[in-house]
Amino acid sequence: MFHFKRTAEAMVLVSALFAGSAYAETLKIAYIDPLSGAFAGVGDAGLKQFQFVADDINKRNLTGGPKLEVIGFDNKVSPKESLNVLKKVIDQGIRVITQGNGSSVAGVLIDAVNKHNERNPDKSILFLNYAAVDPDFTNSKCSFWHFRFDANSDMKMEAMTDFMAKDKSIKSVYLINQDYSFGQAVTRAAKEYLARKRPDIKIVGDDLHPIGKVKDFAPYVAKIKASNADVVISGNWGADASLLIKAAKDAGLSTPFYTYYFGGLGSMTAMGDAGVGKVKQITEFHSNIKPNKTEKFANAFNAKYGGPPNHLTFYYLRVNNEMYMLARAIKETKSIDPKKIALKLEGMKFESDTGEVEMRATDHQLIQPLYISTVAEAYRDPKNPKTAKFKGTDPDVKYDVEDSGLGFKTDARIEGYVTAQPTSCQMKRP
Amino acid sequence: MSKLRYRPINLGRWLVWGITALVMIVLPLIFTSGFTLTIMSQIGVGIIFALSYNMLLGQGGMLSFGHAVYSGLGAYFTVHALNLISKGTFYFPVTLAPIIGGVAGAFFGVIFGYVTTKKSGTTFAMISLGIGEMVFACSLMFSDFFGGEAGIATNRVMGSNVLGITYGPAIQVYYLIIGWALVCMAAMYAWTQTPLGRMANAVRDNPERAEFVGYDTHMVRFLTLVLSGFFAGIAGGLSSINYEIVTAENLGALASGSVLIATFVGGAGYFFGPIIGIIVFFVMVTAVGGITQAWLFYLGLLFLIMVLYAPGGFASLILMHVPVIKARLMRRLWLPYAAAAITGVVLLAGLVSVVEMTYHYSAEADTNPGMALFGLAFNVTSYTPWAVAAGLLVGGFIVSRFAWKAVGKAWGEIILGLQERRA
Amino acid sequence: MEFFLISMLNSLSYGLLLFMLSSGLTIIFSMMGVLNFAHASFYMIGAYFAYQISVWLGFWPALVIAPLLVAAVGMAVERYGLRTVHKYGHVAELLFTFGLAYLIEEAVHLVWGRSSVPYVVPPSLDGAAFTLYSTDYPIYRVFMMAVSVSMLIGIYLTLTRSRIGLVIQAALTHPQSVETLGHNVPRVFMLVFGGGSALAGLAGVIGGNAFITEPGMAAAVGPIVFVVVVVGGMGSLVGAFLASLLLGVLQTFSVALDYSFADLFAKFGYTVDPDTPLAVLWNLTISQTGPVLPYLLMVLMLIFRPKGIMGSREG
Amino acid sequence: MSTAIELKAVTKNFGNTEIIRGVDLAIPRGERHAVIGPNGAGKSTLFNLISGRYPLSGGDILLNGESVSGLKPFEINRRGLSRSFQITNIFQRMSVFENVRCAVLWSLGYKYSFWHRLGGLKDANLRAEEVMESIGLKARRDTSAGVLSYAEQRALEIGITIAGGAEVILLDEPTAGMSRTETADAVELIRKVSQGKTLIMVEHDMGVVFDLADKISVLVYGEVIASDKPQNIRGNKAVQEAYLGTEAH
Repeated sequence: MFHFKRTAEAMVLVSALFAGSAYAETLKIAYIDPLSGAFAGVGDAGLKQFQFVADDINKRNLTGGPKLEVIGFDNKVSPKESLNVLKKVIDQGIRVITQGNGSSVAGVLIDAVNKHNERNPDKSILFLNYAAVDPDFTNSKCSFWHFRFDANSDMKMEAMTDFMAKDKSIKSVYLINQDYSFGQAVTRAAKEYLARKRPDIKIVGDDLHPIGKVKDFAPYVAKIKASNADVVISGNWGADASLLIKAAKDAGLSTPFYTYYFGGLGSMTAMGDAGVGKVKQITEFHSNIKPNKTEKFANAFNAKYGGPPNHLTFYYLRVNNEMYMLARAIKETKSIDPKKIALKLEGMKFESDTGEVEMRATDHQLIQPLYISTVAEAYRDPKNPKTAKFKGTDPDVKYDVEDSGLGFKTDARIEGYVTAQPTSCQMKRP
Repeated sequence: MSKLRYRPINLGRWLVWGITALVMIVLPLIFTSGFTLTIMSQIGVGIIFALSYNMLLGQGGMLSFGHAVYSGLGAYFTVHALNLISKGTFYFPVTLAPIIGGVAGAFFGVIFGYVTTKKSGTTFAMISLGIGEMVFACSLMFSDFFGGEAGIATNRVMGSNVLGITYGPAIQVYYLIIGWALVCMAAMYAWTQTPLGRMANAVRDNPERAEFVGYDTHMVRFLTLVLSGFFAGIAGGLSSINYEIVTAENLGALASGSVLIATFVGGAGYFFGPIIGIIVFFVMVTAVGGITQAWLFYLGLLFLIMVLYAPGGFASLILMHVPVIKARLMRRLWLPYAAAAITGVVLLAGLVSVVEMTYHYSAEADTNPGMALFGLAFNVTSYTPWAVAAGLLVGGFIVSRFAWKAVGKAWGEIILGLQERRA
Repeated sequence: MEFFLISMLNSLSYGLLLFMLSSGLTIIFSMMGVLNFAHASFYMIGAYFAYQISVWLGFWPALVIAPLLVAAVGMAVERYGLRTVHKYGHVAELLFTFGLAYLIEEAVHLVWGRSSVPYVVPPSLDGAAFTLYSTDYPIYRVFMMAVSVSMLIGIYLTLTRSRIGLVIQAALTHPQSVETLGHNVPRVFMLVFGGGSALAGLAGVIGGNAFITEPGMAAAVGPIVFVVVVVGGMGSLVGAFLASLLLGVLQTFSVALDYSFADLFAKFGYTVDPDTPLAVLWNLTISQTGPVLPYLLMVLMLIFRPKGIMGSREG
Repeated sequence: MSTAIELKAVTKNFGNTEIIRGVDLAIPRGERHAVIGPNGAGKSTLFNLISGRYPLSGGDILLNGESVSGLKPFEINRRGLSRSFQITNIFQRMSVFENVRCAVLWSLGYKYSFWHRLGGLKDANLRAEEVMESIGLKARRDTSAGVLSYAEQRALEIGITIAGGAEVILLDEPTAGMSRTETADAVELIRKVSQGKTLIMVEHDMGVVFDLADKISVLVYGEVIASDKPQNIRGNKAVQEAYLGTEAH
């Protein structure tokens, strides 16, 4: 007893000396995403944000002791390479991984983590998913070891169609998506949800085009034009998104686009002003939401990474949610054991910057409010010389993204419970 | 007479094969970590894949940019078969499951090969690229069979347990892979010693003459491609057992490009060349790729240098020394080689510094100007490190040229000497 | 009618851009026998150079300077790379350019980063040229077509009327005799390669801002350009022209055709439901397969007319 | 004596240029037949037509009474016709032995086999050794064909041509570029290997022609102006005018 007390005192002393490091413990988090090759830009932006949040957590000692350290591992967006990386991560004794780019990679990792944890129960791995949106991961493929902090594609469609249902002027919808699992899921969900909410809306077009193969979207735009659709729904991302919207602009097509990722990392620059007033996106955050409790944090991040050469803008609120919730789980369990953390995360309610979010215990899907917003010119504030190159007149669009001069203006906030989907998950808990 | 003459070579051949097998068996006992075992398993699969590729490139003179089509489709068929087996639809031992991939690979070799092998050379290369693109695009469209973006997963551990072999532990899979690798290596080597194998060489060297000795060059190329597809399919089948998942990347241009690079760098003109190539390739990807994000740049550079200056690959670089060693002339080479090595290190250091600093500069010059290289920490925004790096690069290049000239001169003398001895 | 006319114009402009891309490749191939795998990479660096120059000097200088810079790069590649591997044959040359494509992509990453750059259409060419019924037709597309057509005429005149064109043609068939006449054949080859690269660079300058300038753009167009060359007939400039237009029409109009085998079966009274064997295949519409059609066309061409539309030689 | 090969009104155009203008020729089995004519007369083209290298523009070619026009070279080869080339056309990177063995494989029925081991094919290896013996290259058995001397390469060219045991043999200028002694050796070699076979040869060296040929055809500007026994050709007026007169040796 006495001995214990002495140790505790000594520890307090040490912690006074090295402010914030009560334990010599560090929880390493392996960030498994592309850091080389074509998608390295996106992967690198994510890593910087994770590390920025980790610094914040360490500075404020939100874990009540252990330091968080995020280490980047390059998976070259290849599912195979991700498995190699996972082996390396396990060899290094890292027990928490996080990943987001590509549902193919996420699917492989969930599978591999399940198999590993089954075969090595004392060395189990925890997988925090911040962006892979395949609904299967919280339904048929759900796993105790997997937590998703992004809304899945069905939830986003639920929110989107909810917003559209209220707009009586919409009579017809055109769907254009990439021909692979995500694009097909968007098409299916759009048809299903619209039929449920607004059976009078007609689907006047349903295009699936091969992913990354279309150079010229003009023919598709001509077809959209010919269909006289009131809105277009698209799950396209990357070049397929930018090229589509550019072609729409060229043809003078004024139909609004309801999208998932047209405003994603690196897309605004490529899209240019073609999307202004036309492109809507659904996200958990953008820089011009009101009230914006993340403003200070985002500004700090942008001050560090904005401008050349990175041109980064704070993008992932869900990364903050993920890391803060992890930190709280560590603090409350006083442990960095993945299993204990997982049990704590289940059902955790957390006050995020956009309101309360909940990690639903039945399927490990975070339920969070979402925003529908439209691309707009950023506001030119006569008092602020930094905004001199902006062209907008709406003071609500205070910030642009990635130095493009373009930002987002909120159309609606959709509460978390609206987006929640029933789950078929039958979770096996250890 | 002739039989006698061949005997010592045969003995050597047995020795080489025996040592190869022994090394493969013993390696995991020395390197026990999970990660190295994974890499070694992949090298095993890669050896089969690269050797099958070399049936086209090296033996048949067909440069393919779409060989992953056959291994990838083989992998998909194997993974579906494994899922059916575990459901109990039919019985087939997991140990032999790669055969299913092989048959699938050969089947698609028949389908695509008939059209593509009408020509050789650049036409074949372009068409193979087109077929590869087409199959890859289709793989994303037909998600029932290809599993879309998520791919098709399986579980290699099944009910039956023969002699304690479940294929649960990675080490068992490793031994499965090297078992298959040895069998396939032997089979592909044997193929080079058959009429078809020999005629593939003939068609590669002089297709016109081959036509005038009774061979349909289209048929020779076609059959070569089908057999090559068979072995590629086996490699695909093994990789599906190894990873327990198959995704569209198995069919993609990157996979096809990688096997081309590995085979060529190793040496397409020699049977064992691709084996060296695959090992070099994995070292580049895992070791270099683990240190720097510029690994693709270095890989591309290595490939270009080999194309320009050593088109026979590492295998030819090694083999050209055999007669020199036999003639006991190596001592003439040591000095120039040492010079080339030292100057080469300088050149390499300069090159690596410039590349790494540029990468660092373009990525994070303003947020994190400090970086470390070769144990030295410095600031990329200051001039000194750039001057030093450029100096190393230019200086290294100049002195290397002298060293290479010395090497060239020494080789010239040796070749002359060897010719004199022969005469 | 509106749809048809607009689509016709779209296919024409796309086809002409494809031709601009493939003409350089075809010229290089027909004259030197080299299949330049890195051709699309020259297209990419053309776009990046144009972006950089347009930042410094504006679009119009970029239109002239960028292709010239690409030509210089091309000539350097020929002089210090291709000429060295030439002795190992065409396959070695192809391999060299394959490696080069890798390296160029990484170099672009190195200099301009990994995501797209904001290379945009200049304001003077932004906007609608005319309005057909209710659809705008952008000025920039008209500009693209004008550049392609003038380039086509330029190539034709250079090859048939100018002295250098005649020397080039002679150098191809009879390199020795041309050499004895005092012409420097290696230099002619270097110029041809540089010129071909410049054409790709020019396509990059005007294609980069019409579409998108990013490190993946070379890999995206590369295979299509090869399809054009195969379908047109290896090394035939006229063939490449026809094939480009054909592909333009094919890709544009296939998008409009929402027919599938299932519809065809329905005409005969069969209905395809999800349980029908191969239902996925039967339900695939032509518009879905659009971008795969070029490869299909290539395969069909090889089966029924292996030498291509205008090909004179077989492989 | 039945006809081995028969040309009926064979024509060949390259674009607008007529190279072969209606050649009729019938060569009986077992004959040694030489085709002579000035440069550019179309001799090599004629060979390329017979062996299937070029398609015919018109007419027909019969091999052992069956039409072979439109067939591919390998199909014609399989029907018992084999040819050599004016410019040496061998497998440069293979050894002499491998060169010859490649040429015997098809005729021995091994076709596209990938289940026979070459080393175990006694008949093929034996036949290859025989051919090497007969062309006098046994000592160079394992030498790479690319490093042989010119005369040796020409001999190997003939070896590859006859190795498959074809009944009809076409030799395109077998002695071109050889020294006098080499030519004499080559003539003996040709005489030996063409024993009992039908031989057609294009040759410039009149010594060789008159030494070997049973019958000579003279080709001038794509037409056969004479086809007769050597002694008659020597005295033929038209030939002398068109050929020997202008290009006397």
